Amino acid sequence: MVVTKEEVQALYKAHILPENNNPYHFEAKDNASTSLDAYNPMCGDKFQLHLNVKDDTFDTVHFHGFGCAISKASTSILLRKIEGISKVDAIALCEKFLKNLTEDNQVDEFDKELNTLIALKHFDGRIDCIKLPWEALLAHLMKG
Amino acid sequence: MVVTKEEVQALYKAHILPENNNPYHFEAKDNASTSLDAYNPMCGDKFQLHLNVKDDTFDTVHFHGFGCAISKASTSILLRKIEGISKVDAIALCEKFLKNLTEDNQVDEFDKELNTLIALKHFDGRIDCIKLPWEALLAHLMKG
Amino acid sequence: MLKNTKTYFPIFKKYPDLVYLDSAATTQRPKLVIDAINQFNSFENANIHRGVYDLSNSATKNFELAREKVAKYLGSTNPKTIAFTSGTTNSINIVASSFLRPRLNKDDNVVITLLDHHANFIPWQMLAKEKEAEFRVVPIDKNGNLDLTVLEKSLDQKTKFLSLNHISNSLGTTTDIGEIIALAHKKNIPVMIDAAQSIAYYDLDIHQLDYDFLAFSGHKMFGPFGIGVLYVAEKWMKNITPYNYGGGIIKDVTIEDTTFSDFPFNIEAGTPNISGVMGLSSAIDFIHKFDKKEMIQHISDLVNYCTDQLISIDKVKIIGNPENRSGIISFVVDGIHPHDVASFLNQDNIAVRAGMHCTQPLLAAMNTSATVRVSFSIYNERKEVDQLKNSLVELIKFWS
Amino acid sequence: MLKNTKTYFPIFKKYPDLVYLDSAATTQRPKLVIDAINQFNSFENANIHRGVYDLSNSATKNFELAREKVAKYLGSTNPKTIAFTSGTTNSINIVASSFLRPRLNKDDNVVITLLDHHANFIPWQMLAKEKEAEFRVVPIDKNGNLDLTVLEKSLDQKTKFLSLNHISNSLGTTTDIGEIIALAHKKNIPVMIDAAQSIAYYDLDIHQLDYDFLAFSGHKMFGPFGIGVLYVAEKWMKNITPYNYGGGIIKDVTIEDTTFSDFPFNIEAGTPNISGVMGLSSAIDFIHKFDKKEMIQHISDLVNYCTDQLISIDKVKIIGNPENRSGIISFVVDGIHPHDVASFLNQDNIAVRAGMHCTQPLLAAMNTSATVRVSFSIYNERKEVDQLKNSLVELIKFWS
Ligand SMILES: Cc1ncc(COP(=O)(O)O)c(C=O)c1O
Ligand SMILES: Cc1ncc(COP(=O)(O)O)c(C=O)c1O
Repeated sequence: MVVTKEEVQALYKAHILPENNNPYHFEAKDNASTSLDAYNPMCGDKFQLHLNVKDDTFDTVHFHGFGCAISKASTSILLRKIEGISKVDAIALCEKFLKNLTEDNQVDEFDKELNTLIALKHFDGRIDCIKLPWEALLAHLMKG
Repeated sequence: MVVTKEEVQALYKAHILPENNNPYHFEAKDNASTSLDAYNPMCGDKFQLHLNVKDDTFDTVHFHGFGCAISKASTSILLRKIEGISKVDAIALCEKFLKNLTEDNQVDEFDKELNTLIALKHFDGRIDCIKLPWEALLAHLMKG
Repeated sequence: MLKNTKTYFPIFKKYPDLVYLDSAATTQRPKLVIDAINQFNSFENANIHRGVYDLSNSATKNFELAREKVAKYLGSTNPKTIAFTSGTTNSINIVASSFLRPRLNKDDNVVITLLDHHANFIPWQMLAKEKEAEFRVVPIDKNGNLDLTVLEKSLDQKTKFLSLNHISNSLGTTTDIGEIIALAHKKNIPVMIDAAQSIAYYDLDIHQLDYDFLAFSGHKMFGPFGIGVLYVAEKWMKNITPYNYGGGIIKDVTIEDTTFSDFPFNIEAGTPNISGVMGLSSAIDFIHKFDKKEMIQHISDLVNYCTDQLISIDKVKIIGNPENRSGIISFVVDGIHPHDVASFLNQDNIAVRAGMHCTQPLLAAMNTSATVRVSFSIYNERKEVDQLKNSLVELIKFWS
Repeated sequence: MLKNTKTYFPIFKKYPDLVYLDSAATTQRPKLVIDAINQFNSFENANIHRGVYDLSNSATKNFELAREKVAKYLGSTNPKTIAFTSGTTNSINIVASSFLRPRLNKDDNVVITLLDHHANFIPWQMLAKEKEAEFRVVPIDKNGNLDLTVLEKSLDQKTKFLSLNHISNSLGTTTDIGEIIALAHKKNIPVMIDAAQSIAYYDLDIHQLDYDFLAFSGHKMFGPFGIGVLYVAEKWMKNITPYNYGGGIIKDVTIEDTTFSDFPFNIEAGTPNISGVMGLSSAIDFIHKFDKKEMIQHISDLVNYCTDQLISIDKVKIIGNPENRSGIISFVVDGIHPHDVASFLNQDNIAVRAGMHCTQPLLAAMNTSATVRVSFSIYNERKEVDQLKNSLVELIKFWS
């Protein structure tokens, strides 16, 4: 599926740029209970996720670092989604999101923001940018 | 230049097979003043040249070993040619022979036996078999 | 018997009289594979990974799809078990250097068999020398068979690795790798299979065979030169360190230090052979046109027929008589050097190989220093065996 | 300016609107090269060396003729100075492992420059670590130039090797390798040149430059993927030991020991990329259609024009301002990540690369973690630079 220039521009304008320009909790919080890197060595994008966990639930979460608009927007949206939910629910969310992102057809419904990210998978060559924080968080949570 | 089956068979019949069946001084003489290997690791052909040198001149020379009809005939002919000549003349002969063998056109004239070997260079893929003892001897003599 | 398989291969259109009996050296390329490479070079060419434009994206996608396809070809659902290399030789060297070197100590031993090709012989021999470990070469019987009880006895507590080929490229012996792997695993010994000669025709399902490492080359399975595969079982992936250092395999590079990606990416330093991967991928598509049992049946019929014909010629002696023979026969002609035999067969348009076939120790054990080798693939036919026989008979008459 | 060069390349027939500005990653392939590969795969395919039938003979002959052609391309009359490898990365690793490893001792040092690609960085860094030797990275000035007096000071009595690229694939800096090699040779230091970015356009005559080792890849000189070259000066040929072990590189193999052929044959273990060599050979024929001075002139004109256009755009900042720039420019756009820039340019059919270009330490020194890179070859035209500019201007407007 090819995405036209106009469609991409519309997606960027409506969702990615606002999120990129006003990312959620974009701040280095080095004293968080957990910190992890979301890093893509192929392109150099690297975000630190600072997660405060209480009773197996994500309390406040922040992130910081450097990356393209899509990876930054994706990280920002991810953080907004996991704040206040349990680790178990976060794992489920990451898995479900990544599944819909990777497979040809979207099978589950998400809210508008996540749908936008999934729609962008057809913007060729950028799927790794979308995936970046989701895969990093999932890998971290699966470790225990 | 393609050589026909008939031409090749004629060359073999007239020169190579007789030389192969009755090689010159085909005998291991381990007490010769110099011994060297003519070895092609690609195909496994390996002859030992046993050379008795007196006053910088090849006195009696023998060879022994295992190889195809062409390399055996070539070695046999080489030995016959160098017996009785000086090292310097042997170097000159090897160089001249190899030059005519390698270049597209034969420029010098040789006797019938050497001309046969040179004609066989057009028998594709066997030029290394012809070269084998000549190159080994030349390399040996050039070392001093 | 398979029918009309020559029509897939342009070379037989150009040379309808060519009797190509050297598929163990390299198979011919079907049009499907040639066209895939052509298509890529003409209209899809781009470097992969770090490009975000269409050509580079689709090259990257197809490259990774090829990895998935190769994994599936081995029955693996994890494409990350597959690294692209430049060939079987390269794949085996990587395992020797990267996996076994750090695990092999003085007085340990590494085991191969006398049937093995130099590619699966010298890397282990050199490593054993370097480490002052023992290099054990399991002998064969006079027919060219591996005796499993002898092999089993060669494996002991100090054995750190077993590597062997599935099919001998020299004698045609097919070894029972399933059983051998099970034997070795009982003693906790990892096993590498050199599948260069079997990958095109045999089912090498990882779930049935359970090998730890597997190596093969594109050019022996209807694919192009310059591309090969190294399979590494999931449990060993973490133990594979880089072989070449360079771009594309790194996590972080600073002046002080470098950290690397995980297998398989850490093995693919520099620009990979992308067009080669495309060719390999369509070689697998080509193979999928056929039923593997039928391919083996076809080749087996030719080999049996050929064996019968060769035996019927006075002065011809087949080297080795393995119980389970694949599409390969080595023989000698009394009084005529293999090189001369091959040259004369060439005059009749018959392409065979003569020499040591990169198995010098094996031929030494069989008391010969060179053989004529014929090898069959799916495009060969019985009448080509008849031509071989007629040429040999004529040659022997001429020579005597 | 060269004219109508696009017509040699099928990809521009299929995509007349493609603005391909990523030739530093890989050049496009001309029809001449594609056809040569096609011809070989279709009608000339055979393995080399140990076959004595026509197809194998002519493959072997053409393979060795290609070696001669590559040698001549470097001004060498000795084809045995040329080994075929899988690419620049592989060639450099061979020299590090095979030549320098046995010569490098504790407290020695090996010198490279900050301009170097990971392929010419990590192999030396890792070797230095292994040997507890010093890994010296010659710094650059803020414009991305090497200062020869700084470089000279980095070379001392403990320096066992200097390796550097001719052209930086990241900043486009062209270094004066002739002078640098002379400097090093005065101190008896062997020098390796990474010519990946210059081999297609520059005259690298061995008699003028006197390098000890040279590496390059086919795919950056209009040839195919999966093939590269390692040149080794005659005086060092004896010092090169095998890298991969396998068939085709041996003198004798017994169970006890193996002896090897000399360079270059000892480096070409296993079946080489024969079709790749044929492609490389015709890539050299293709280059010979042009005058190198005209190629450089053509590319230089484009680069100068492009630099002017980029400077004229507010918010665009070119990274590095080397005195001698080849056909490569790296830049950033204020507030827009290089990846986003590249993606949007792609929407306008402009193919550029974004990222670290396998030069992470260099970009770190230039205070950036990623750039957009445009690179030119003989098929590019001024109007493509205009398209690049227009797209960038539009993108910046859209983004703000
Ligand atoms: C300067 C330089 N050196 C080395 C390389 C590595 O070449 P390859 O990937 O073909 O091995 C490249 C290209 O990526 C390069 O630009
Ligand atoms: C059994 C076997 N192993 C290894 C090899 C080496 O394969 P390659 O030359 O493609 O690396 C071959 C083929 O020559 C072979 O037949």
